[in-house]
Amino acid sequence: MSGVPARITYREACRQAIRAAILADPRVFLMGEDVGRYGGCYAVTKGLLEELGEERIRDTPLSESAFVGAGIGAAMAGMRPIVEVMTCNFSLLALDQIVNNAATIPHMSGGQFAVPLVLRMATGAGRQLAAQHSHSLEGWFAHIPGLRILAPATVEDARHMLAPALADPNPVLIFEHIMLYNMEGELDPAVQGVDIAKARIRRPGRDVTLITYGGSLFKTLAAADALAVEGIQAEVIDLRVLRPLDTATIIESITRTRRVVIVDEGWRSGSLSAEVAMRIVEEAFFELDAPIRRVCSREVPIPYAAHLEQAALPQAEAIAAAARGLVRPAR
Amino acid sequence: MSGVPARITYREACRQAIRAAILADPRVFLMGEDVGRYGGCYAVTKGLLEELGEERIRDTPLSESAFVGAGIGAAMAGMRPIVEVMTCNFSLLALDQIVNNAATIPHMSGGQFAVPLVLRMATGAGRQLAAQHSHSLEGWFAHIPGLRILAPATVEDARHMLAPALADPNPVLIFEHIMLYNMEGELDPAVQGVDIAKARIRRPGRDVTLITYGGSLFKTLAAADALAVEGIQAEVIDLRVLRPLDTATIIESITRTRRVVIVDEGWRSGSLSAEVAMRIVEEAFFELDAPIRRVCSREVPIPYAAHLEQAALPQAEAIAAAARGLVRPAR
Amino acid sequence: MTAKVHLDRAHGVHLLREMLRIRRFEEKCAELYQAQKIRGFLHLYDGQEAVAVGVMQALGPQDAVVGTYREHGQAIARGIPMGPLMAEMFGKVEGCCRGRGGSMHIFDRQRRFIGGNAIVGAGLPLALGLALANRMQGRKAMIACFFGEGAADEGEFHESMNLASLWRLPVLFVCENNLYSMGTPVGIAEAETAIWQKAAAYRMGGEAVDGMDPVAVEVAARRAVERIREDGVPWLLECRTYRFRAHSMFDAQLYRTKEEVESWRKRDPINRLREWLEKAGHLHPADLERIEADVVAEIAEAVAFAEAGSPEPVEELERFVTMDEVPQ
Amino acid sequence: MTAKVHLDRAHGVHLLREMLRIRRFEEKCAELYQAQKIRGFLHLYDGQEAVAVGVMQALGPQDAVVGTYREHGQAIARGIPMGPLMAEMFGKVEGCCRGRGGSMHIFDRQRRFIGGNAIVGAGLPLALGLALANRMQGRKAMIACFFGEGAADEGEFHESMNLASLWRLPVLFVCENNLYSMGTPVGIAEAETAIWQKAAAYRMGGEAVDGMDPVAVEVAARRAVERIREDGVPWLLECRTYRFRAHSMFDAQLYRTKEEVESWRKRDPINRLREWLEKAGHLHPADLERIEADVVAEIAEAVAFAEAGSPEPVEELERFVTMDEVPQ
Ligand SMILES: Cc1ncc(C[n+]2csc(CCOP(=O)(O)OP(=O)(O)O)c2C)c(N)n1
Ligand SMILES: Cc1ncc(C[n+]2csc(CCOP(=O)(O)OP(=O)(O)O)c2C)c(N)n1
Ligand SMILES: [Mg+2]
Ligand SMILES: [Mg+2]
Repeated sequence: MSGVPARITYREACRQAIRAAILADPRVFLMGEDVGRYGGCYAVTKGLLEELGEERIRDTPLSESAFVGAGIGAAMAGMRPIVEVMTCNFSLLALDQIVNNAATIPHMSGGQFAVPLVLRMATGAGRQLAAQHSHSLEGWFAHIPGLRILAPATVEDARHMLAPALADPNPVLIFEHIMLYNMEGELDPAVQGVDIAKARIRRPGRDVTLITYGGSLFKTLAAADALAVEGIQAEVIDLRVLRPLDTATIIESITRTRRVVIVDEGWRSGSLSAEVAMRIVEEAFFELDAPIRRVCSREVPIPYAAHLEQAALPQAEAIAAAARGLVRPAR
Repeated sequence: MSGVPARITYREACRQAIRAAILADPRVFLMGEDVGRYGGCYAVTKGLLEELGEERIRDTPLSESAFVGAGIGAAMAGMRPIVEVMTCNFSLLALDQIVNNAATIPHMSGGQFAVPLVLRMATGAGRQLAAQHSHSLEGWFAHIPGLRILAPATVEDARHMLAPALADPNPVLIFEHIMLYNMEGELDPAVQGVDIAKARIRRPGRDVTLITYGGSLFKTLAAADALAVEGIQAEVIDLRVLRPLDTATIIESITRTRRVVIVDEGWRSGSLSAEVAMRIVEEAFFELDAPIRRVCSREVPIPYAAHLEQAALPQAEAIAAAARGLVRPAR
Repeated sequence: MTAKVHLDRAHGVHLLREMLRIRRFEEKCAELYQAQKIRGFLHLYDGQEAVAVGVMQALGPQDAVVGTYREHGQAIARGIPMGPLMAEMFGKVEGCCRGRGGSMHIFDRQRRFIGGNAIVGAGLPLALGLALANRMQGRKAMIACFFGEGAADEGEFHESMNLASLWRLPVLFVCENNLYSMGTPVGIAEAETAIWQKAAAYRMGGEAVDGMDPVAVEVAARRAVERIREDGVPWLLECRTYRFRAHSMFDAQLYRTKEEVESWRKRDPINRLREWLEKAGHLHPADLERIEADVVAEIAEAVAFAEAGSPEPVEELERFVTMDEVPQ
Repeated sequence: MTAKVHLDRAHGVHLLREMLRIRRFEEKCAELYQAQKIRGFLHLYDGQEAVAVGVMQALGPQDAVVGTYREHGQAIARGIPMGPLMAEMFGKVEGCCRGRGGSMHIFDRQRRFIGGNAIVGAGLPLALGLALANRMQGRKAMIACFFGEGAADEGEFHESMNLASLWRLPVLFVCENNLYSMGTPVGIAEAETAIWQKAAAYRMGGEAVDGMDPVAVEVAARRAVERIREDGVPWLLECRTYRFRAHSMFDAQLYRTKEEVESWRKRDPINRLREWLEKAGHLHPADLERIEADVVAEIAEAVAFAEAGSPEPVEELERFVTMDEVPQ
């Protein structure tokens, strides 16, 4: 590995992570729909079947419940499966296995069994795939005890979150936003790993905290850039881990900025943004100088038409406007 | 119908509601697992098959996805199905149909089709049924646009919410808490219907607002009784409708009491309580004199052992303690 | 061609024209996708035209159709006009779903086309309910429910087949077995690759038919529909077919050889029917030219309609999330 | 009794004793439920003992078992000691799952008993994964996966059967067809009521066997296990049986007649085997008395163990929600 930072896509980072994990540990294998011959719905696993063979790269039938359940069973019996559910939209068909088996068996069995399973899935909207293919369910899954939920937003996280996820004795769900796969970023060879416990401040600031994760990170950073031009220094937090939430990093930031906007591609009502807000209210209510604001998806099935789809999603402008409204209230 | 208030169980109220709905409208029928010959998992539908026949009371195979989907199709084609998913624990197997079909088709088809479907299910813990049979998912479902979510807590609501739910052109999910079926209450014959839009103040008070719904209502009322003895007048709001939330009733109460505790049997993180809190922060932040508190389920798969199960659930004492802490803070 | 049916000139030409309408329409779609007029996922029906066209001959206006996400062919054969179809893919409010559904979510209430569904297998339970409603309301209509062979892997297939048979629901299940679900060959996904044979597990009748032959499909569909109308029991019709193009516009087709595709192209349902009609003296070069010209004109008109359409106002984004009333 | 097996005295008595252990254990459970020592849902295996006992004879310690929520019989036959089993139902920390799972969630890592599962059908996918792990790790073991005939309605049954056959996973699928799922007769829930015949839809082998006869079950299970071990392919064994008691403790049994139950009681697997052993001169009244006394003593000890147990400290409520390490 050369010492020069490489510029690679998020897709390539995901691919490298899977390949490295399988080469490093004979217990690791990948299974899912079209991960092999097709090369992955978003081309993440292209070439892996040819290199690693059918035992380790397994094309499954369209049987989400069965192969997710099989992943759980294999994990209980000593393997370290990476199960790909093509997109989170189809994870609804496997929800019983995830919620009623993966998330309960360790506790319910009195600690006799662990479920060291990694479930990867694509999430989010932005490609005009319409209502049934544009869900953002990561925040919804974050409600379930027993699961760890990751949302890698950078190339570095895409490359390095998988290893600690596989090392975790618990089921870990990794949500990859579909708009990130083509994104390029630097991969610093000096960084050999990342944690899957902490949020990260992606941009420091003192006037307002913008909290987000996943596909919305770059919109939020763009909003922070726009605000900076106006003299407002926004701090941007990338949650990275949606369950368990790293409340400490959030609270620390809020006690400095005293203002917060939460950005979340989930539908507004009952989105993760509400939970983040409630944590702040519970732990730092008296530190706040203004109400908490959030910028979420509109409460609609995401439409196909581009202009409607974009109108339904959080945008940099709305994020900047919300922050501006807190820092320089009109009244 | 006599003019004297009848004392009946919640179970009987549910039964009367179904029976009346089927007798009133030839488009209405009930289908689900063991609703017929068995008489219903919680004996709600006992005797209905004999009275109403196999066309209107349909025992289904254990095929949650198929019969929920069939309900959606039948609703689109002019029927008014009541589909019983025995308990919300099994609704995970039908989630794809609920989220990807029922909730999207009206919007996605540009308004060509409505889905006037009612889905009933039992919810909640308290009977030592352990992790896979004790979920409280109503708050989770309340995240989905396109659905209306009801949580009847009283005999009156159990009796009268079904008719407006069937009249609603949209999919309505009714969650009946398992600990309520045996509860008795008065049914006032003068009341011929209820709305499915508004929250209700079940007990007025001026010092603190306690917000809850479903199975937790009576624990919350008990907490209010205990607080009254100490001279604290708690107002108790029964949300009744979890989606769309009746924020107005909440905000109106909060502007009077300036303090609020939210009680929710869902797991704390990402529960409906967070959304209710965030609505208050968004709309009435400057009316609050204290942080918002919530009393939720502990974040564990609900255990079988009675003492552990009870420790995992919201209890009147904890509710009262939270309210007390707000009204008479220790510091 | 199947001998059983009396294939007169008018009907033969009708079948050919219908298939050509689909083929040319989709060729235009592919072009418009390259031009970025159409976006999102676009799944072409190229090669499978005989299935939709054959099956639709057996249905009446009272019947309903449940489609897949590869449903342009199903929609056109069902009679949905090309204008609103194309406008839908352009994301215009004149589209049959106001531009909200796009290629994968075609609905047409008037023609009882109950979606376009982008979740594999999710249309099957809907078909049950539509059929049940017909029966309970005393309507003699039936439902044709299309799905790919990949959908037969899903639990919903099993649950739906069982319930349909058990409750004797008038559904014609049409499995379009094109040998692949995305890049996965049927033999990699199913232990029993003869889909129609799965019907036995539900005491349902079924058969397989050459899905590259519109007449064979029509004959089988008519036979099935007759049986369904008489006995009120469902039927599983497996149509063995092939898609000539990629799964969607994002598919490098690494999973099959060019030779395989070429060998199937020799069975192109349009060419086969055309040749047969020509040999039988039913089709002269001038006829074909005229048909092609008609189709080109129809498509041009549809594209013009779509181009001239307007975006739905953003203010209407939340309209129909919940309905104010049930459309009649 | 089946003629094929050489049923010597020792083995016959062993089978009888195992069935009696289950029967008496559950009679005590019912009693303790009335006394409110056991709570929640309690599903008794009464009548079905021959199935679990017969199947377990064919398994070795390296194999694993996936159970249902009606799994006391499966657990006892697999060798889980009664003490921790009873303590589990008492909700005591000495229970095999620390009292957290109760009757429906028996797990025993040491004996490879992988649950007790209260979601109908949800154990089948787990069995696939357990079998896959064995294969990938080069272990020659197999999985016996129990489920009721009601589970065959679920989509997961279909998906699991297909995947097991497709991937040649060493799983013995044991369907306990007791004719009812709760109060729904199999004919009301399934178009094809001969469950084993569904195997053909997956090119899997299968057969039906008299589930009221432990020897017949054992013979069939041994044959299946041999085949699975040799060919590494799954097998579906349908055991035709009956539960004598209610579905759970909350069931008025409105859906069947007393006469039906009585007629099945005549085929009680325990009585039948006992009579056969007696006739064959293998069992004398004194033998039976001794066995019964042993069983009573074993159960009394288990109850005492459970009574003496302690509740798990509430402070441990959140322990194992997430694990700190993977148990080895
Ligand atoms: C439940 C579900 N899983 C996965 C997908 C992704 N997907 C879209 S099309 C497709 C292949 C379906 O194959 P088949 O049913 O044979 O239909 P075909 O595309 O061949 O017409 C897959 C896997 C999906 N849309 N829904
Ligand atoms: C997915 C699911 N649906 C419904 C139930 C409720 N339920 C519990 S047991 C049962 C009957 C199952 O019947 P069968 O599989 O034949 O097993 P048996 O009880 O006869 O042993 C039902 C419907 C459940 N536990 N899980
Ligand atoms: Mg296909
Ligand atoms: Mg049964």
